[in-house]
Amino acid sequence: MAEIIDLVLLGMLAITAFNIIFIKDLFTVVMLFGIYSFLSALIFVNLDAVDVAFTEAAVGAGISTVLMLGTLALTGRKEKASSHKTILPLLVVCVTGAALIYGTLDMPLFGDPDNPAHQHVAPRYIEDSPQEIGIPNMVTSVLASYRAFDTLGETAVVFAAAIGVLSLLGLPKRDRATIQSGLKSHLVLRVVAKMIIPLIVLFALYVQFHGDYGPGGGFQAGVIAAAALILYALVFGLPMATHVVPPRVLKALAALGVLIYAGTGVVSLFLSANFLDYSVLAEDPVAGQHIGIIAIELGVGITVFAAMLCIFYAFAGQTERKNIQ
Amino acid sequence: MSFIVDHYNYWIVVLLMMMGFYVVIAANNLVKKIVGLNIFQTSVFMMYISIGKVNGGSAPIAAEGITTYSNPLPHVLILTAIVVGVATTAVGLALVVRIKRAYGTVEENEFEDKEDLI
Amino acid sequence: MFAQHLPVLPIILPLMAAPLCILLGRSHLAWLLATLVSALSFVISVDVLLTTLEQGVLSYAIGGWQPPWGIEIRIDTASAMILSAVTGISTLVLVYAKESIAKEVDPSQHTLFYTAHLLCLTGLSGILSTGDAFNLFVFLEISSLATYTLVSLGSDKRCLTAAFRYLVMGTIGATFILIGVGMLYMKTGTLNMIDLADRIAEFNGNRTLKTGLAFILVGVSIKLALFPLHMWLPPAYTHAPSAVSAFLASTATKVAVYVMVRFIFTIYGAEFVFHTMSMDILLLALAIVAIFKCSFMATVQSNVKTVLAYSSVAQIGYMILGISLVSSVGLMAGLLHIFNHALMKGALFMAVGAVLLRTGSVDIKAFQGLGKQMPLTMAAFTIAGLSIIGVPLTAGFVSKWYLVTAALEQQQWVIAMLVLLGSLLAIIYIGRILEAAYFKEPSELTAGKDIKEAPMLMLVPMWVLVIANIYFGIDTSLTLSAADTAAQLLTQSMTEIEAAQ
Amino acid sequence: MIEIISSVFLIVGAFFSLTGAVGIFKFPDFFTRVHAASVTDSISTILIIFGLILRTDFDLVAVKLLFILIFMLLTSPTASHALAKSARHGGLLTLAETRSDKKVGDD
Repeated sequence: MAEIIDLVLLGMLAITAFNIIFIKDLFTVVMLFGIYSFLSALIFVNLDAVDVAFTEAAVGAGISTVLMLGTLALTGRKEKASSHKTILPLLVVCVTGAALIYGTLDMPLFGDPDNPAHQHVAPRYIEDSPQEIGIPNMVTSVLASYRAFDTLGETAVVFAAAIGVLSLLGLPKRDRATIQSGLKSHLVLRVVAKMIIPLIVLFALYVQFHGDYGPGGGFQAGVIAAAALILYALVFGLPMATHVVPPRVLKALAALGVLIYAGTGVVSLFLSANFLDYSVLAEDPVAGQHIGIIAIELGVGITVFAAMLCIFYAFAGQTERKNIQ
Repeated sequence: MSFIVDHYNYWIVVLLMMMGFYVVIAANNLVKKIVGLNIFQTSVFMMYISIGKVNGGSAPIAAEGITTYSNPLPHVLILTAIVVGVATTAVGLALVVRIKRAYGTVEENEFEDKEDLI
Repeated sequence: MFAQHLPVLPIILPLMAAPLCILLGRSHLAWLLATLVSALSFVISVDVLLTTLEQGVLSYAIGGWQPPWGIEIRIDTASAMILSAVTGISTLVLVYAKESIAKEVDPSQHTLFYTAHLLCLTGLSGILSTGDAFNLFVFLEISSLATYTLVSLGSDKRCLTAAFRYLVMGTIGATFILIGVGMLYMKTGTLNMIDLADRIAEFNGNRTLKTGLAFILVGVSIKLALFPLHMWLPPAYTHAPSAVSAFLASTATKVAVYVMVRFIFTIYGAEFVFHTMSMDILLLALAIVAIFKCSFMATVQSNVKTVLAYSSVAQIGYMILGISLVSSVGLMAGLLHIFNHALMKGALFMAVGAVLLRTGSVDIKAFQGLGKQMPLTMAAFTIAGLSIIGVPLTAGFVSKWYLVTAALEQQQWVIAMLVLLGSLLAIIYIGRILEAAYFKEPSELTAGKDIKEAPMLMLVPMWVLVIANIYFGIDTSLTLSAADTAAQLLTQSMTEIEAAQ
Repeated sequence: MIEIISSVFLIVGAFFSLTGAVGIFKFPDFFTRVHAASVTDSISTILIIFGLILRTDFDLVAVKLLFILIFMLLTSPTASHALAKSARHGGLLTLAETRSDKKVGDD
């Protein structure tokens, strides 16, 4: 049954991707990309990767699509038809694809429990992490403890992206409250938005602190919290949003999150353990692990929230600027 | 036949990757290039998640009565990779916005005409 | 107290300093912090280098989780040597940058510049130190994202298209590496490099592993700008701010060369790459084409930064040539050239940046008559240029010498000749600039302007590099012993196999 | 017994979902299509989530499903409304209006 669902979803993905190649209307292309992202999130659920699906739905279908739409508002939605070279790219793609197919011939069987990938390192994560780390979600255990250095890098990447976007687009100024913006005429939208924004923030907090027990964690929580404010900015206008959360605070928050994460690691250094070894944070190593994971997830959540919102502000500030001109 | 059943997943994922890759290198519009890049990466993520699947396994969250779990390690790697992907997308799109402002176009061949290629 | 933690500090110091820069807000404080942290990292890296020369490989388990379950920091002599070069150049570039970016970058973005620089340094140190294949990808992306930002800070609008092209190519490269690492994991079940090496040795000629290697090599080749995948590099280095060009040209692509060395020699093993897959012939051919095509391109450019950018691609050709000779001496020459090239290209780009500051142009015409007007800058340019050509008593000579030796050792007369011929082209493109500077009257670009010597803050780091060029050209004991130890260590498996045959 | 009722709910829900999809393709203009799409959003969501709740042990999972339902009932009509309103605001006409315009034009 799972195979059939898998196959149907993959087929739908193929159709979506195929359409993206040929459609010239970029608005449609971006919408199709959102669909593509959602469909792949479904595949991830089907393949048991619930955390990944959560992230993909929040990021790919959420943030990425919003940013792409924001760009389209500035650059125009029509792709110009061109007699562009198509032979060479096609050749490159065929060669690369052929190489990949050649590589699949010796790949282990799909889903076979005896695959080498499931034999060597992974069993320890599955069997021992609930005792060693003391939390049931193995993805969180591996992410935040065994491979915490990767996640530190990931936080730095998000921070780097925020720095990049800030240096390219700059942040909107705060004192623009005079400009009429937001969806003034959409009364229903405003009322409903007011109702659900607190709910979204609440949900973000739930995801943040429940990530040890179920799917979720700092990254997803940060994105969801940012989404709540993005919704606010869309409905009530960017000036209002910058009034609620000023851009300068966001910049500082993004930096603070990285510092919290790395700082947790440095605390372990001072307690004469290795970098990011949380076992020394409390008397009991398992409790120490738990404290460490909560601390670094907080760091991730803060950085991701601030960075994503910063990036959105930067794009929205550009659109606003264009409207004034 | 069993060979196909055991590998079809990888093959379709390869097809998807290549469609994304084609959009990246063939598209003339910069926004579309970024969309292509995202499709390419998302498809690679699917390959990783396929590696992690164990038949009859369930999501890697410890619960009573479940003995077989899918492999959590590829999930962790892909969580990181998704974040890297969205970071790149954001910077890329910001560049597109600036290019539009500087050149007045986001079609690659149009601004190539405007600058002497080095 | 921190002695055992030294291997991890060159990564986390800049990583923590980057957000602090943002919190400080003021650009001169950010500059001070960035420079200090970078200098501290340099001191630590040199210390680590000396330790590796004495004790061999340093291993550090992040989070206290033993490899292969946790991520391991693993520094051997090769990584420590390049790490010292990277952190050293980064410090000098930061000292230099204060005056340089004052003119080239908008003042509101100075803090962001230092933050991005520190993030880039974090990424590069991470790549050099990590012992985990996926962790390497993460750090590669940190450094790349910071690099795109740095390139896009240039004052000319063409820096935007250059950065975009770099971003698209770089992301394709990174995704290829991701595919390759995925295939490795699929067949071996591990991501730790040493563990991977042990397990790969078990399957010889597996199709998935072969494809994985091909994808990793193509991905890394994009990142290191191996011909014909170098198209992103010349525009990026030409239009980036001079301080950024100086930093990237001497570190970023070199670190990518290191990644290639790591994947070929440590993970896959020379046996698999060169015997089973015969990659040496392909790499050799590409390296030679790169040397000639790009040296030739460098001779016909009028923008001096573009000349240096093409020269960088050609020099990368020499490094790859060293690798593809498949011998301990060849690899040593390649590693030596990574180190020495960082010294010379850093000095050259710094000199060009000084010229840009004073004349407002980097066209070759702007260099006319500068020999008299900016004597110290042009003297630095001359010595570093001689080093690129490979004149004796400069660092460039040493690495070329060992490259030729390695070729001759294998009776590859043709390759040895080609290396020398390549230097001839370098004489032409460096010579053109020197001719303009010393033997031509000022052109209309600079005529009538009162051109002063570059400020002290720019001259000092430039001359430190120039003196290093001469020092490492005369006293080769440190670089040679480091490169030799590194190469021995990397080719260990290879010699064992040869001995067994 | 509960299983059968749940199945009925699910099947009917799926049926409405399908009619919504068919409607999007078959209906002539934007506003009727929005109407078809909102069928999927409202009635079929309600049915499917009820069907799913019946299959749980009426524990935490059921509560979560209920939350999802409430959230969907809040957001999807709002989305349909905003969509239609924006379309109207942007000057999009219904099919009937377009036809009557034509008649005016013909006269």
